[in-house]
Amino acid sequence: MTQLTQLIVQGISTGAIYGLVALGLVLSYKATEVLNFAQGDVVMLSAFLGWGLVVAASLPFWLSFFIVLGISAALCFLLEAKIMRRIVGRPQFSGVMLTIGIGFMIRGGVSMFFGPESRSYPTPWTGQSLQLGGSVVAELNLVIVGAAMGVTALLYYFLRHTTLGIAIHATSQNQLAAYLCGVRVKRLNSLVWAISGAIAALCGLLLAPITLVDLGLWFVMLKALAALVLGGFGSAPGAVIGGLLIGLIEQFAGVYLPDGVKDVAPYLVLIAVLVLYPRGILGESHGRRV
Amino acid sequence: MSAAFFEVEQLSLSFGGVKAVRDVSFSVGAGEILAVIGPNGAGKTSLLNLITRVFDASSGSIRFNGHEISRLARHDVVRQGIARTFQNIELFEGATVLENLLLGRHRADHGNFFSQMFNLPSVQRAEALSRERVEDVVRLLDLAAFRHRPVAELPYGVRKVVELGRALAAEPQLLLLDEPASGLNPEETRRLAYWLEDIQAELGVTVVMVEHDMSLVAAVANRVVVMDQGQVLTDGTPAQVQADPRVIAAYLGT
Amino acid sequence: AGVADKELVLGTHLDLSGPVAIAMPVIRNGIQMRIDEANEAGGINGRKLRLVIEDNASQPSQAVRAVDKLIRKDEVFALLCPFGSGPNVATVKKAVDAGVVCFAPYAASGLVRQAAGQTPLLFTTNLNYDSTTSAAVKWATGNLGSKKVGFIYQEGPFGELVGKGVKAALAAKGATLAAEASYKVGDLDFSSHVARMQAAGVDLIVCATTTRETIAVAAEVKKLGLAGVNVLTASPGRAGLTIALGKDAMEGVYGVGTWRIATSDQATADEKAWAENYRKRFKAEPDDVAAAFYDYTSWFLQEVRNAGRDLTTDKLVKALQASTFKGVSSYDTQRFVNNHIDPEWTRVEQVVQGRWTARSSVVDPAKGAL
Amino acid sequence: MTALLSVRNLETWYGPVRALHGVSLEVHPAQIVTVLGANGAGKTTLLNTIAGVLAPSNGTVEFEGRPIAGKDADEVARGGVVLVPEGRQIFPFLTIEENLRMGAFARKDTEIANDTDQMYDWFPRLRERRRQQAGLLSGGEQQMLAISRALMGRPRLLLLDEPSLGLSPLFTKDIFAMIKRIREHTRTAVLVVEQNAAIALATADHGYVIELGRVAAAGSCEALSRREDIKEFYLGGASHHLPQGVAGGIRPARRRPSWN
Amino acid sequence: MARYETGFEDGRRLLRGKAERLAYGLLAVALVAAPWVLPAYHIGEATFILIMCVASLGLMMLTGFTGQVSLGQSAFVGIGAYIHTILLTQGVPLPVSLLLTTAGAALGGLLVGMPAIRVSGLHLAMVTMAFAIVCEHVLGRWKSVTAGHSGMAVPDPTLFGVSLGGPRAFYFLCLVVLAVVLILLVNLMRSATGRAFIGIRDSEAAAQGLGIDVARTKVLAFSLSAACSGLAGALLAHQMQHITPEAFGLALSLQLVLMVFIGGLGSLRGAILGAILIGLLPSFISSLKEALPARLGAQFGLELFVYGAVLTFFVLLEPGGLNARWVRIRKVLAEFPWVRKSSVHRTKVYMKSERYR
Ligand SMILES: Nc1ncnc2c1ncn2[C@@H]1O[C@H](COP(=O)(O)OP(=O)(O)OP(=O)(O)O)[C@@H](O)[C@H]1O
Ligand SMILES: Nc1ncnc2c1ncn2[C@@H]1O[C@H](COP(=O)(O)OP(=O)(O)OP(=O)(O)O)[C@@H](O)[C@H]1O
Ligand SMILES: CC(C)C[C@H](N)C(=O)O
Ligand SMILES: [Mg+2]
Ligand SMILES: [Mg+2]
Repeated sequence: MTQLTQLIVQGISTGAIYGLVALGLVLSYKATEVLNFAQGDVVMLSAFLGWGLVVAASLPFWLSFFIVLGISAALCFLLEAKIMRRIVGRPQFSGVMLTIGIGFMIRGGVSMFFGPESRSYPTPWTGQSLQLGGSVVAELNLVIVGAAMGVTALLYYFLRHTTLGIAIHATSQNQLAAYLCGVRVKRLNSLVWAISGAIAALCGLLLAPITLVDLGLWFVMLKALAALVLGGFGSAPGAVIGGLLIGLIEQFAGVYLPDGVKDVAPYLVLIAVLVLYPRGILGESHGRRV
Repeated sequence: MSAAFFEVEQLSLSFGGVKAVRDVSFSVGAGEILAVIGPNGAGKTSLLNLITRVFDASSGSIRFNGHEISRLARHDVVRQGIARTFQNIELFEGATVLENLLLGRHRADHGNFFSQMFNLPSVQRAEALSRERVEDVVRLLDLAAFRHRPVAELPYGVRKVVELGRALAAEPQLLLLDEPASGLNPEETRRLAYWLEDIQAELGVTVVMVEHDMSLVAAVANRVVVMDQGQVLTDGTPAQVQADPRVIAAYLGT
Repeated sequence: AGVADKELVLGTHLDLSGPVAIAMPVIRNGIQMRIDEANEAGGINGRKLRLVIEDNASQPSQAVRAVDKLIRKDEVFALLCPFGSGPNVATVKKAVDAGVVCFAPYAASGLVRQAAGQTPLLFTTNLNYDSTTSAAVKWATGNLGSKKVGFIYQEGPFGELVGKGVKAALAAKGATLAAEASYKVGDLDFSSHVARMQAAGVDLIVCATTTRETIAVAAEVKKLGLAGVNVLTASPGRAGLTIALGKDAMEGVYGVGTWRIATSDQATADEKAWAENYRKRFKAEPDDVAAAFYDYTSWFLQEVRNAGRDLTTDKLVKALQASTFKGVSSYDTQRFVNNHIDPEWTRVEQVVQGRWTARSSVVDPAKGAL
Repeated sequence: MTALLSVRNLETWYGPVRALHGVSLEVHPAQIVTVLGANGAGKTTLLNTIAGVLAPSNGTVEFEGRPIAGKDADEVARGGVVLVPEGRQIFPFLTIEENLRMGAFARKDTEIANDTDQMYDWFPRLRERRRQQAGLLSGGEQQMLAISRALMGRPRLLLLDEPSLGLSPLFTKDIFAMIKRIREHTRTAVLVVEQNAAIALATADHGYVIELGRVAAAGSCEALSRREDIKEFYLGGASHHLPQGVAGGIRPARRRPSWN
Repeated sequence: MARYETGFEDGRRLLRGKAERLAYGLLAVALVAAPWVLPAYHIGEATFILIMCVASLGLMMLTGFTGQVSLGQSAFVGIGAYIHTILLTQGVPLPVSLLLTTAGAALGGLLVGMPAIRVSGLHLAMVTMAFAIVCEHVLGRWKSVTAGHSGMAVPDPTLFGVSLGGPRAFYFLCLVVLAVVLILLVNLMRSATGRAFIGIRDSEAAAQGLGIDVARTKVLAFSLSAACSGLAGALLAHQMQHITPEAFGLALSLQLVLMVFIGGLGSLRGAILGAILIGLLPSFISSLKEALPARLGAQFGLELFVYGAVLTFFVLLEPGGLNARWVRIRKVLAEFPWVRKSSVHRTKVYMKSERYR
């Protein structure tokens, strides 16, 4: 029984991270229909920046926290404004190609600037854990779950119920028409990327204490992608549900299924779900009129 | 008129709560031009979509040349000899006009996969034949100037014509046109009228066309079916329906 | 090839951009330091040394191309300490077939040897992961009283080989593995692996892991407060770096030591000088892995010198086969027997107050204690 | 009276192709102006350039005395010039309601709800379907949505690119009646491109004829409607619209096969 | 360079005009002469590129012409490499094994394609990526057949008792395979099936309306591209001499997709240009490293950084891919003295949603 709750708790908290990274992807996808493959690298970069501020520059954690959020947001803002904007109107996959290239540059750049070694830094949550209904939970995990829920709720409200949120949907569906409605499309897109960058930074800062500050942090991207697709591209709650699902699948497959299945279980589920529901779990279904 | 060439009977279609087509029946004789008119949202496009199997009818039957076609696979409808155009223009944007027209002839025999790979003489002959047929269409529709232009950069009116050409290239017995004259000016509409007459007279093709331009309908249609709210309101010759007070109230206006 | 009048060209391929790039700086520093020293001393037999470093990204396919380039374009004389089991297994045959000496690949020695076929050109210095881990597990069952053993391993040759050792040790005692859990390079989360161990009720977790993963497993065990569960990491995880990063989480973890940690308190004068030198050169704390690769390079160069001015591959191979060596990181003098380092000195160590501390005597799994 | 919109010498290129060769025209406050022209004449290009969808490479566009040429479409729209583009650019996955809400995006006043109601009154079809995804509407319904979305922005100058495209004859008449009514109520000026020249000339005050990217004729609508060439090409012949049967009209000569 | 057609067949001709025949003739001579001119290392690199061309041509069929993005092509390359190696070790002769491998990979493509065509766009990219991950995992775990992560040694290619393992002989083997594949694909693309591919890419609705069996054609494209990839895998196995599952991971898939995109979607020439560019990048970077000051050249991550920078550069600079640039250059050359400065007039572009397809 405690084993079971332990697994669920653990699954939810890893899944929340996947979901959180996926939320960043949802945002940039929503506005610009670019699947930002560099998101994982921004996560990684933020973790390194966090290390730089907390350890190398000895700033207090919370100050560094907000600075990193700001830097990452600014970076993504510029990325959209200076680079992504140039490929507007090209096939959707160009965005993927471009962000892959940019991701490589970020990874290479971090490795050139900071060096490829792993490192770690203390956070208010390092090493704290508490008993919760008979199972042990790291405080950090609670923070992660809390952050994921909070960000999802905010985004959900923002995208569904504010005019600006609807404008984001509108912009991605028909950019020309959005311009004609007077939406400041360029500014809006950059803004959305900035938010998505801030979310990535949040992920990086929350992941670092669990996994070390490491170049390999970008790998979280693969799981986030799976979460994103599973939840149905471009749905904020879907991304989080997808993330949680993958987190839980990994935990349970890791313990109850034969060794090795765990690594592919999320992908097998992904394939199965998409073949059955080609638009993912919460994907909007839309016919096309001819 | 028994054993009609093309016949639709008690056809219905609904999307959730919206009944787009309700118990529609009509028939077309071989070589006729039938116009379908009606207010916006009356279900005309949906009707064409039913015939070309984009949607499954919730009930009713569609008979063509004596065959029931309402259960065929979507791509098999063409083999029966039915080709269509689309209201919102569905061209292959990445291809040239010529390629679009050749694609219209997809159902003609071009050899199997392997003989195509090895470009066997039979394939070469078939391709040359297709090109010849396509050139006939180019000549008919006066598209020679655009032959090698990518369709993406053509003006609206020309694109409409290319789409018509693509449907003709399939050498259909029944041609379904969805608002062929929309976006054309009167001069161009008149050209279209001539083409339709040629298509009917020289190629012997039967035409069912959805159209809002009454001048075109009046000029070429043998018969008119008027739809409203998914149902057939009335049918008759162009002159008859144009004089029908219900049609005037719902569709033509005064 | 590679031997010019004034220059000797050597090559290596490391993971400069792939998942194990973290571990590369110290390796490269170690090799480079020795080569620079030699060059500063005027070269060897009148030849300066030039080391060409290629990236293999831990990808066998990329390693193949890197080695192709080293052999055909740079025409290197030897491959010095190339990294990774996968890359080496994929490329070693190509190298030795081309008549290039492959010295001290950092990879599962047995597998590389198997891939190379019968050849005198391959010299392996990396202790076999299976025999060394096997010895350590035997020690643990005896001295720690471990009964149920679980195994967390990296998918790939390295993990498989460690697993072979663990199973062999258990089989000798008539036992089997209680649970095993694999991970892929790059995995971040080890909670399910440890949960699997917990579910199986193990009291010893053997890890075929490198730096980050070792720390993650140790931290997870700490977090769950699993009493009486010991963690034992195979040699790649037993490194100074692991403690430096893992800090408190690593306290109490056991490791399989395959070379001496030259920076310990009991360092000799030589070792202290080396450490000082390292600090000066790289402005970083010296590391045991760096020391090990410094040593291997040293050994290689020692025999290049012994082979004389008219250097040929044959001469070098003869010299190496007859050589003995003791460096800053070796427990004692070693030589090559059948081109593999001998004896395979190993000992079990434990992290105590942030330091790897000896727990067993130094043994050669094949022969017994030092 | 100064012009509300004045376009001078406008030149627009698509890559290497020049589509407008220096077009000049004017729209005065509360005036309805129509632009006629054959396929590919450059009418759409003209409207798109005015609205900022395309960038001109030469020439000026002034709206209420301020230059707007080369500005981005959103800025032009917020300045009070709203375009209903060719090919009904609606937001396919938003509901009809949300589409209308987007039309009023730049507005801050409290009249939005009223205006929405007004649109629903004019286009009852949209009210019926208001929670449905706009992409599923029929072609004509989408056209209604596009027009009403533009009206939601309360433009001072409305640019219409073939508003009657796909609309039933009844609705076409309604739309043009509506244009007149809106002009009466809000003094909104309208620049409308239309293939149905008869109704356009009957509604508008002033007209331009564009051929191959140049202004070929201009004048008051009455004057234009009287010109023989315009009757012939844009009004579909002198008296009857189309020949009845093959016998009527002059057939254009068939081209001989041509190779190039 | 106006071309005149004098018959219905002219539209399909591959080489038009003397100049073109001459150019391609020279190219062929150059390719045949290359191994005697180039140093051994470059022969190896050239061979690698030839192999990559075969694989990227396969992906071009699927992604460039049919519009189905696949991030799982590495799986088919891997499957091909393993089938071929296993067959060779069982003593199957080289040509037979190559054919069987191609057929096997095609079958694999068929089996994957049938469920995969239910999704499209980025969803398809993710499904195929998931498939590639699973496939790599299976290759690593199915030890009895694949020898797991230790990998398998690949026997030298021999044809009628003659070894083709030497750099020169193997170069020619790859050249011949590429030439055959290229000709077959060119033929296919200028006939009905090729047009159907393009039709499906541009409008499924219209394609269906013209009687193209969309599902069948998509699966066909899948299968065809898997066959090419499998064949490339067989050759790659020889090039690597020792195959392990990691060699056929996500990185390879990404490389292939990059080749196709950077080369220019929807053109066979693009696939080849892309393969050349991406194939040459690693050697370019390593020579760049030698040219840089030692401090910078020795930085960790430089390779990645430069790789990413080059990709970014090409994606940004060449919207139509290398092929488009090629076409433009050729046009300028053809019109030489009358060079016209075109496209100085920038047009605004707007994003078109691909969700509404
Ligand atoms: N996929 C769908 N889902 C929901 N409603 C639909 C769908 N397709 C069509 N409809 C509705 O069915 C009705 C009939 O549409 P249809 O396109 O057939 O009209 P139409 O007669 O062609 O009109 P128009 O003249 O404007 O083109 C419309 O009210 C439309 O909103
Ligand atoms: N995207 C484009 N690329 C290249 N040329 C274009 C493009 N769009 C339009 N053109 C060309 O510009 C010219 C003017 O086109 P435009 O669409 O403005 O005509 P139009 O008068 O609106 O015609 P229609 O009545 O058919 O809508 C045409 O010759 C057309 O071929
Ligand atoms: C040396 C260790 C870090 C493991 C390494 N990846 C190998 O394959 O051998
Ligand atoms: Mg319709
Ligand atoms: Mg137009």
